[in-house]
Amino acid sequence: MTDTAANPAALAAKPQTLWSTAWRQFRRNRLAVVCLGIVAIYVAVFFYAESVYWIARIRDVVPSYKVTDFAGRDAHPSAAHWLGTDFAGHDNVAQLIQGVRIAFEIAILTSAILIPLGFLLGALAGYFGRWVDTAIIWLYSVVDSVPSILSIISISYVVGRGMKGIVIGMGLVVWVGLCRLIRGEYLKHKQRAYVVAARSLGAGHLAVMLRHIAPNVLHIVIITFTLTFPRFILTEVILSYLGVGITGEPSWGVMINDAKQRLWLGVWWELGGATAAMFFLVLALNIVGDALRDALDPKLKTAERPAA
Amino acid sequence: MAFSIQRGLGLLFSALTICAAGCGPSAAPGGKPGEMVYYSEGGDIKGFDPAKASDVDTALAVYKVYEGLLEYDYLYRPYRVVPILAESLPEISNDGLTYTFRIKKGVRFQDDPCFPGGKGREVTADDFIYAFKRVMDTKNYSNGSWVFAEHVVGVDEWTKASEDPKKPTDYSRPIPGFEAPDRYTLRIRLLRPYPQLLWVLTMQYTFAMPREAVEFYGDDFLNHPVGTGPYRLKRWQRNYRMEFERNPTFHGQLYPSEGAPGDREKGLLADAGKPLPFIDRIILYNVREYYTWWQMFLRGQIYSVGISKDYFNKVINPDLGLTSDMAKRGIVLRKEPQMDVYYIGFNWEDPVIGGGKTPDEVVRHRKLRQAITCSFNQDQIKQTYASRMIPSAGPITPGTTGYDPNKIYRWRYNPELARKLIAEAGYPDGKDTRTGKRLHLTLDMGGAGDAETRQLGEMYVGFARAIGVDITLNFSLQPEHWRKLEHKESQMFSAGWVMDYPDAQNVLQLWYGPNEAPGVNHCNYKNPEFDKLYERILTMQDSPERTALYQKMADMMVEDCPAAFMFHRLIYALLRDWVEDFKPHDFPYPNVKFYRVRPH
Amino acid sequence: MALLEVKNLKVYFPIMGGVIRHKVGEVKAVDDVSFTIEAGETVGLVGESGSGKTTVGRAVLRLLEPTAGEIRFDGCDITNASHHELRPLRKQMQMVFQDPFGSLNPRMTIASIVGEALKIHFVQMDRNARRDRIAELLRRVGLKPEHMNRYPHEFSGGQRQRIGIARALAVEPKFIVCDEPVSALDVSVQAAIINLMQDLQEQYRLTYLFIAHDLAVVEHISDRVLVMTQGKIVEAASAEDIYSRPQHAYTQKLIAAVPKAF
Amino acid sequence: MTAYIIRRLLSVIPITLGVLLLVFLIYRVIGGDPAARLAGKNATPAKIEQIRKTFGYDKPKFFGFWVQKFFRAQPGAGLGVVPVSGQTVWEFCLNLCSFRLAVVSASGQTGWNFKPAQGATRLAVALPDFDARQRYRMEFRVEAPQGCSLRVLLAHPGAKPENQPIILEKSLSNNARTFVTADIAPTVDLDAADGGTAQVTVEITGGEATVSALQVWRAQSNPFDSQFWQIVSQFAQLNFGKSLQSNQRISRMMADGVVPSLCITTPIFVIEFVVAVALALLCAYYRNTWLDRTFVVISIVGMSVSGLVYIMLGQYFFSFELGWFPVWGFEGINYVLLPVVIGVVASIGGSLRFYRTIMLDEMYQDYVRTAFAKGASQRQVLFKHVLKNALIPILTNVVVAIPFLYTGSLMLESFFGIPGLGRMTVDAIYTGDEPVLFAMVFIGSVVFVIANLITDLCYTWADPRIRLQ
Repeated sequence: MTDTAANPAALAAKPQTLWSTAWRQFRRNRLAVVCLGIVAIYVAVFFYAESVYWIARIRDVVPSYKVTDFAGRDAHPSAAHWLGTDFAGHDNVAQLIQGVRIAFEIAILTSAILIPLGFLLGALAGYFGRWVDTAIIWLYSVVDSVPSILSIISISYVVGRGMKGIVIGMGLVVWVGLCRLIRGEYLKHKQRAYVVAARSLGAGHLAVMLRHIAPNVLHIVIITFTLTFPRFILTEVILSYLGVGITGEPSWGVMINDAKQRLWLGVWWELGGATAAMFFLVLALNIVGDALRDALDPKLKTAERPAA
Repeated sequence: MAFSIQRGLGLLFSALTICAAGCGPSAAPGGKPGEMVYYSEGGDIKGFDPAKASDVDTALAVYKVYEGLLEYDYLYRPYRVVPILAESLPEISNDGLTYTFRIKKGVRFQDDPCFPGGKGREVTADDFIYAFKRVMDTKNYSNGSWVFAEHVVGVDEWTKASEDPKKPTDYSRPIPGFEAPDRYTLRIRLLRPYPQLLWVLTMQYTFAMPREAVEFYGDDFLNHPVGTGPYRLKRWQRNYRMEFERNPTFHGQLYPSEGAPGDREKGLLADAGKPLPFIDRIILYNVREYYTWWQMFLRGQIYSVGISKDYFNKVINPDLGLTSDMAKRGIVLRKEPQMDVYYIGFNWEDPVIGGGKTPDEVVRHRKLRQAITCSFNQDQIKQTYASRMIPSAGPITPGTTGYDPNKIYRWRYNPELARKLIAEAGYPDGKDTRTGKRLHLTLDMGGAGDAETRQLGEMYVGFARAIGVDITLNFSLQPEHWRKLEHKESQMFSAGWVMDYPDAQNVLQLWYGPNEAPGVNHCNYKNPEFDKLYERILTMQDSPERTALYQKMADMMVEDCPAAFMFHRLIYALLRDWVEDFKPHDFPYPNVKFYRVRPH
Repeated sequence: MALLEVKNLKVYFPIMGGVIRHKVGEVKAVDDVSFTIEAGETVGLVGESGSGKTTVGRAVLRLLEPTAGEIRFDGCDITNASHHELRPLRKQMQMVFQDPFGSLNPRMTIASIVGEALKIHFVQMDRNARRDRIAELLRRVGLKPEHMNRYPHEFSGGQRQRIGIARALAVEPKFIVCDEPVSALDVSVQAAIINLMQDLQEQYRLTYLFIAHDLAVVEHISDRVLVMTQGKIVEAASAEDIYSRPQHAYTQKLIAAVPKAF
Repeated sequence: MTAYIIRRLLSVIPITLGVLLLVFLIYRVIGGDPAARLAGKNATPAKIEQIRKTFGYDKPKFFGFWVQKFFRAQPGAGLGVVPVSGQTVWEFCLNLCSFRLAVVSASGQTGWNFKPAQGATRLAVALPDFDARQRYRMEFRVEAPQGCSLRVLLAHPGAKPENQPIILEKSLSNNARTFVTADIAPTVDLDAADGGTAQVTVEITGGEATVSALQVWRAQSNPFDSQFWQIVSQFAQLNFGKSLQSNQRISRMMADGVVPSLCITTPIFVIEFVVAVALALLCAYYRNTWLDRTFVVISIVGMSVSGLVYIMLGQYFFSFELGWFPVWGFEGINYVLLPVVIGVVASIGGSLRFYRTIMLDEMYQDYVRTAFAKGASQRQVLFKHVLKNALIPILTNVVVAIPFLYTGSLMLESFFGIPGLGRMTVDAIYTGDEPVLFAMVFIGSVVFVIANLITDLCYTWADPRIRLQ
């Protein structure tokens, strides 16, 4: 009649976390694993591009991707330049690689704004309820009501063009989705007995919110990051087209914008290269994000609407 | 290249827009048989109020409907004015202070509901005075008040009186400088000689306007043009399409019978003496994307287009002629130098590259500016931009007196000299001798979103980096770029100036001290000697002496280097070959009426 | 003196409605309840679900705001005590929860779940001392100390309930509210847990408020039983009395519902 | 139920006000006022001031007792006037928090810096249209060496020159920057007519001094007479002002743009909806087969390409290369076809994936299992149960997409020359036409809020399961 010895199999193995369970679930999706590999390659490229940038910066020299060669400009693809060169003789492949850097920087910096913001506000709203909830719901309804591309543009118009504008603009707009999800989760978890237990132990609100509930909703942050990453990339293209995009550094949006005029000359590789570089990353992230969601929290599926 | 271009009118536009100005008519799809229809690109316009027509697109629209006393001769070169609503050129008093115009009799405004019975009324001298007053009325915040301000007797007092926000402006209050002794006589009295007055009177701000229309339409006046011109507005889908048709009550004008040498050989005088306009209908599309515009041109939906540098090699052969592929399509090439100048301005008040406070600073900063100027490779830009420019040797633009095509810019690209100068300025290899840090400068380019502007900016960065200077580029939309310049916030900025009239005074005012920001002197350049000379030429009539002074002033500026002069544009544009009587013009606003379209 | 005195406790939940979401009515979850618990005693609180017994349990620990009434613990009035004032009291009153699956944070190891209380209430305790204490507690509730780095989902229901008990014990409380601690468990496991709780009560001289929805469970462990329905206590008597001489019709119904075989 | 509907209707008000506040914050408070742009290039400060007055840009932003007053600085001999360039973040915050929420002065500067001259620093400030009955306040910063003394004098046209009342007199104790506030209250002989130009003189003796960030304010009696409330009342009357770029009334521009926008977006909306739901049903029917997986992959692939690339390639191949469609314009049905096709292709991936998820969610609900258990056929279940129940999330998605109908497709319209609202917005972005952007953002948001309202109301009507608390 005793249960102490029960479940020996589970206890015999080494401690397993939810993450390892999720990983096992994830591994079953072969396509997702392949895509994760693609993402890993991009991450490697990102670090490479970042090192190229920083080494040049520390040495105080012009980075190789920015060295102009007017004699060899607008070249067609060749062994030396797989995707040809641009107006100033920069190698397009090198530009694409730097584009990876810019894309990751945008994603990381934007997430650095939106995740704390969305998480904190969502947690506050869900946990405290009442007027805090009402105020935060009001705030995100207001932000959400403004067509997102317009508000991003409006903010970057005010903040200033370039990376800063894009990052702040997107960060201050995109948090709503995360906030809504986190709020829902907090509402749910607030009712759970473990929260009451923690309270009864005398844990303060902040400790309950951050130490107890937060780890339980952290996976949402990861899923959101993976699934909004593509959105950042696609938005950057539109912002570049509208003139509020990156300047001074090669980004994919800028490349597409530049390449469009030369399409007519049969120069398809510039547009094609940038589109492909972007496509594979976005595709891989989409699939990985889906698989992550399936592995970590299948119920989240309907929470996100397609962006109109 | 849509970097900021300043115009006396205060406007900015892209180079591509300019080459559309007055080009490419055709008999076209959709036109009735025998009807000549002109399809072209037209931009966003600010409405049909001549007092507010401060940009090229609006001016192009307004000139189709409204007319002034004078206009530029279509064929004759160098430019001269000919009367249009005036009977003849004015009588000018000996002291150059009184101009008397006789106004053509029998000219009627187009028929419009604002007139009693809907019939257009005859134009009188009062219509001009009314229009002048509208421009000077602060409540209209017209951008054209500079054309009379400080020049005409009593104008400034009138403007001041119109400032009172509580009372509507009193249009019955006379301006002593504008008199109408009778219905057909207009007298303008000046405070001091104003040699540019005749040029200025070709501008839209001075066009005759019926007071009835302004009062009848009120706020909506800008949508109901009522003018005397060759066309009237038929249909206007804002933001998309504008359609003009021949004005049946047009007072009539004849095609000029005298031209510049060579015009007859080109067949430009074949229509001499025939009544204008030739084209029955004008349809303007507001195409925003150059890429789209180009496709439409090739498919025959629009009849003229500028050439992007990206397309240059495909369209233009190495001898700078049209490729055979293009020629076969019935396309002709237009190649015209523009009366403009592009420069990179240095803010004179900047602590690093400005004029400097101590005598030592003055010398060092000047050397630094000169070094940067020397590092800019004009030939490289020319090559990258497919020869679409003439390297500039100073502020004076082609087509104006004082311009010397053979002059060589003192700070023409010279890396050795640049390195030497920058070392003398205290930055050997771009590093500050005092701190050992690399010199960082910022360059405001304007033109956010425009690929060519961005690419040009990146070229500048590359050039400066070759002598060790780091330049950070700032791109901003035009209004923002302006704001920065007006507040003296720029360190270096890219700018251009398109001439308002063919007189170098117009461009030299950009460096006249009292014009400092928020005025047009965005470099905030101050040189008492230069200012003195400028004040002298202001009242001088055209003479070799004045031309010599222009050149002297230009040299003075090149030496002081408040701006790095880069280039004058050379427009390469394509035109369908069924356009006849086409002659490039620097002030092409009313020129559609001279074009003829061959049926095809 | 009684360890816990509850006088005229009322917990009402407002019903919001109308256009501006004002209070249009209230649910009387606990309506005028009074009872006392002596030190070392086990009091059973029985009632069907929705009768307000869990609310009473939580209100007593001030995990819910009482609408009216008075709660005295160990002589002091805690009805309106602030969060700060409650803190030392939390050390003395603890709770064991009904749902062994929900009451343990799935993202925390057993060590941190049990150690949480130690961190809060024994601030001066260092890492190693805390680990020893956790190991000791786990041993005490019948678990192996080497399991302390595992996550709750690796344990069975009964084991989890033991973890929950260990957590409650960690602060060395005087009084534990057991909110249906065994109702989610298999019958065989139930007995083991109840035995454990009785052992612990003896060992640590604990006082229990034992909440359950059927009398069978309460019978074993309780000294006295309170019967609750619709927010009111309808009968309070010793465990035997309730069984042998149920007064209230509702109590009789409850007794009838107890499976005879048990 | 009725109470819920009314409450839901009322909730539109705070959200709308919030949107207005947000947009106002972005465009007015941070972005500054467009008076200088309206005045054009040859603008005199007086002209700018006049425009600011006309448009109410001189009023406080939200609330305040002071209105910023235009002045002309007339430095004494040897004194240079330098406009302060920009404002620091700190100054901005200061201005936002203080009572006087008007920030930008005559030509956009926060004030003026006056560089020192030898001996006495005398700075004359002319206040045009001085109203003797009003109270004024002048504020500036002084940097002066120890032992300097400062005097502020007022000369009014009505007063005799020798009778200059001293408004303020103080000695400056240290070299630090000191803020000086001088209240110019009505004094003895100021009964002269208003409209004259008064002159305030700042005199610093005893050393070289710098006067900076000089600003002048005029008292206003109603503190709510502010820019924000002005906008609220204007927008409430559907008056959105005029475009800076085209001088047209914005309400009229919007009215012009709605129809072309709808011509593009409605077909996209309808086709995309029908096709996506049909394909999603297909996927649900053949769930977990190669067909389903293919569609899923295709939809993710479709989502992963930038919309801009679809447009560029589509326009290039189908209009230019193949000549199947006109390149640009809005003349007839054939002009709309290609944009619609591209619009559908670009957005169908996301919708398909979303609808499929919803359908599959429903497929695994208990009632579906019950239906299967009862022996209902796959098809019956799909159409009778799943589609019916999935309708609610689908409905939400559809209704929420309604504002997209209004704002149009920015990219599509500007590439294909559809004179709709999307193109208008893009143009406004390019030209920095703030009033148009302001109005577009606001209207777009209001439409969204209303769409959301409709969704919620539809919920209560369509789904009896939803409890109305």
